[in-house]
Amino acid sequence: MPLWWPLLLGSLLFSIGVYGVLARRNAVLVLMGVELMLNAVNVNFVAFDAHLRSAVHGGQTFALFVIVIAAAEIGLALAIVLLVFRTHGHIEVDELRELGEAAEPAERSEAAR
Amino acid sequence: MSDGYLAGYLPLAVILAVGVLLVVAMFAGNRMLRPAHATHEKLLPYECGVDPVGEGWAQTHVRYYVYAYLYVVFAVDAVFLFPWATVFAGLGWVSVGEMAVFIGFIAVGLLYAWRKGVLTWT
Amino acid sequence: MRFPGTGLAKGLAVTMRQMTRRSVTAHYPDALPDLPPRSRGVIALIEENCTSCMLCARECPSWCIYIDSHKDVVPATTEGGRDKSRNVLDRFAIDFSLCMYCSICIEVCPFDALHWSPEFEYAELDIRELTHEKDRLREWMWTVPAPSALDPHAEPAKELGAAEKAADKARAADLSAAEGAPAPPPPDNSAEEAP
Amino acid sequence: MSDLLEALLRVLVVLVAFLLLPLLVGQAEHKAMAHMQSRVGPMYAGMFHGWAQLVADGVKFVQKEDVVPRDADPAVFRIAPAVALLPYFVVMLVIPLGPGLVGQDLDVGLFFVLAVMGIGVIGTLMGGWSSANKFSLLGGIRVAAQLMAYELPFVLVGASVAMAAGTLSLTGIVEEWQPWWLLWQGIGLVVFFVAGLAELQRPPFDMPVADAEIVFGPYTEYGGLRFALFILAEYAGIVVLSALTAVLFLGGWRGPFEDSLGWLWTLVKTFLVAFVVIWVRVAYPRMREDQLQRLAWQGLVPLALLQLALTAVGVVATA
Amino acid sequence: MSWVQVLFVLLSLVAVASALLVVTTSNLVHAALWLVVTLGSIAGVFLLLAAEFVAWVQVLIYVGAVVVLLLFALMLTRAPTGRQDDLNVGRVVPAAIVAVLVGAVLVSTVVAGFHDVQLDLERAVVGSASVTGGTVFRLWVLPFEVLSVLLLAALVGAIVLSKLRADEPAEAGED
Repeated sequence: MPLWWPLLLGSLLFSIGVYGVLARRNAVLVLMGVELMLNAVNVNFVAFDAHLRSAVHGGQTFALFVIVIAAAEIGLALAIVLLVFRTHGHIEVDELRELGEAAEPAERSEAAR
Repeated sequence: MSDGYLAGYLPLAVILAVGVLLVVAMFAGNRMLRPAHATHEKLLPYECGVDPVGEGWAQTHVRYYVYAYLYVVFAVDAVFLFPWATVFAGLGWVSVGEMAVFIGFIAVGLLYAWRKGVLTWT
Repeated sequence: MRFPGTGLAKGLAVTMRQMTRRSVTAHYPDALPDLPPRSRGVIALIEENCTSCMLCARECPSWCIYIDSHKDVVPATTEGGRDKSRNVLDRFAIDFSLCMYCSICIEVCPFDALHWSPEFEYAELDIRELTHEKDRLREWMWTVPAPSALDPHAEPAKELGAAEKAADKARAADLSAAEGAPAPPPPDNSAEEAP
Repeated sequence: MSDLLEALLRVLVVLVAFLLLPLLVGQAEHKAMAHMQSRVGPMYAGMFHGWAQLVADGVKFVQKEDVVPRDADPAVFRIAPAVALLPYFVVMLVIPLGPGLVGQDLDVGLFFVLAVMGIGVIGTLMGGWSSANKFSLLGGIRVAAQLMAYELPFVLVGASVAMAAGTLSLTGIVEEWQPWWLLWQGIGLVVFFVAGLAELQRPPFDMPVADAEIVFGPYTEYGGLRFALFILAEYAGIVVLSALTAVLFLGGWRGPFEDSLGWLWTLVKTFLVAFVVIWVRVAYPRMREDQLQRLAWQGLVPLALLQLALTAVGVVATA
Repeated sequence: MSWVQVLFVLLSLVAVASALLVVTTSNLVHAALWLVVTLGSIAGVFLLLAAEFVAWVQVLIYVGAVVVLLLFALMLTRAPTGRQDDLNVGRVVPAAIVAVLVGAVLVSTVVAGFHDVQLDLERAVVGSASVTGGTVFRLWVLPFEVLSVLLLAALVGAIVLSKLRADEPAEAGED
């Protein structure tokens, strides 16, 4: 099969992931978008591994490392999300502005609830 | 790619299909035989006989989560144990040492969790 | 000293030993159970003894006894006498889907109209059938066993004791009458007999 | 095309085993548990000692109404039992019965089994969430916590066996197996069995479905055929766990006359382990949630790590 | 087209369609379940691309652990059954435009760069467990060891986070 097929799949998944990260306001859904992007990268790694047939097997090994790091990443991120839920009672990323610029003080106090 | 590789997964595809068919067949039979008299009370969530209070969600303690996370960290190290298991006999003590360092680091994490009292139920 | 895991092994040993022994299950529909005396199976009614006094219905904790009655006038039997009125039972029903077999109605009945029968196989497919009307309750009476004998050296029943006391008194009076003194009339409570 | 036909034939054999073995285990549980409690268990269906009880149960379940609660998520609620059941069916494909008697021997067999068995829990979680019932949700969360605690020692001792055998193929592991592994991998055997029991949520690890406190956990709202599928998944899980224990730790088809009677040895060992599963259910009371987690993290995980070290030293020292 | 290609196209379509549902569905748990479908079909793609071990790692870690973790987090942070209309930020259209632009750049680069390269799966080496083990433990030992430090750091981080006491009591309170 042409090499660009799996690469196309990877690109599409990546852009869908980008959309998910930008458009979602629930933190867990944002993380799902990140997972999609990481998987898109893995598809590319594996496709190139099959194409290059290097003895080093860099593609598959890196895909493995990416999966492991992604697992660690999402676990830590969810720990943060749960902490946010415990302190704020919600996990909407666009309402978490304590670290943002205090441009709209009125809205901020409302958002802090 | 060796010839038998994907052919070896043919039964897997077949068994998935058969499994789905099995479930579909079960429910087709069920559909033909079962009555359907849904009443209001039948469709209420079960709460020991009284009318349900509030919605189907209740706050749960976050302490469950740390266990889940410990699992994920260890599961990823198990991922490396399996390919290692197939080759380490040929690589000898050096390889055992490498794996020991790897698991040792994570075991330190478990020890830390233990010392911090995360593993004791509060 | 105790080795760790002794308790676990003991649990396994106990269950395994139980498995090799004969089970104690009574094979009920094939082998009928040997019921103890005064088993609470179903409540029987002697309609003739009932005076519609409503005590049982009032005392029932689950309100499962239904009694309807009306007053009937019995014309005077003697010339110039007053008409007597008495209660006539129209309906006596027990709803066994509500009954909790507490036995209060039987204890409270002053005229021994209600009795326990050991019959228990009266399940129905329709819950409404579990309300037994007086005819059916009367039929259960045939299954009520005779009261079991008292234990040896047990105190006699209260009624018997009272009757015996009265008889003793009467005998004593008879004796003193024989000695010449006029005897008092014997008390009439010996008419009360145990049913 | 002949490949496909052969695959179909193998899958059909697996299907028969999948439908038959859980029933046998279930019936054995009915009778063994009853006698351990001085009862006799089912006696009527099928005339002789109630042998057809579970068949009758199946007939009953098929005729039952399919109730989806008002607040439930209907699609997820309906799919969940199938998601819980099918992984066990798929796993049975790679478990060898005798030399060459296997649905399909995969090179990554053991890893495949562990990966696919992990999917089943999603079905339970789906059921727990979609019922829109507090008991179900709490049960679902408990299932997830318990599974995560016990999956780890399960996977670790699985890796230990793979290390000892130097292969992940289940057939290969049985071929490499030696009787003295019973001692060498003894800790692994115990850890694997206990962790597997906990993953199946079998007593004494049935906290997620503790009927005295959360009704029936994630399955509270289920009835009829869907409930039956969850129960079938539990018994198929017992079969898979017992067969895996037999294959990984007890030497599968290895035994006297293994060339002709190998399949019988596998079945006998599987049923012995399944009997222990039943036995343990009768003998022990349910563990509390904190005891569950403590046993996993402070008992089984260190033991599993010890077993890993033992195995690694043993393999390299004898190599 | 060989049946490997047919299967690849089918799996890709399933993966892309379910990925789209992940980012558009209006129910939190449905998003997680569609993610399972996406990840599962990507595992199938890995199998077809001769990465056997990576495929099953994908199933074990992603489907068995990460998705369970996600579902777990969703259950803990309130995921009602039924639709939720407030899952998207107000700026959906700009987000879509950015995503489409990213996709366009990537796709055009990929197609322009590799449109005449054939992937010869017949000669690819199957990434079985022993092959993966051999490469990781002969050639990639150092990254592998560094990984353990990373995991330890992540674990300690999660433990510290979970031990943090909230300054203010949570709205719903703890049980």
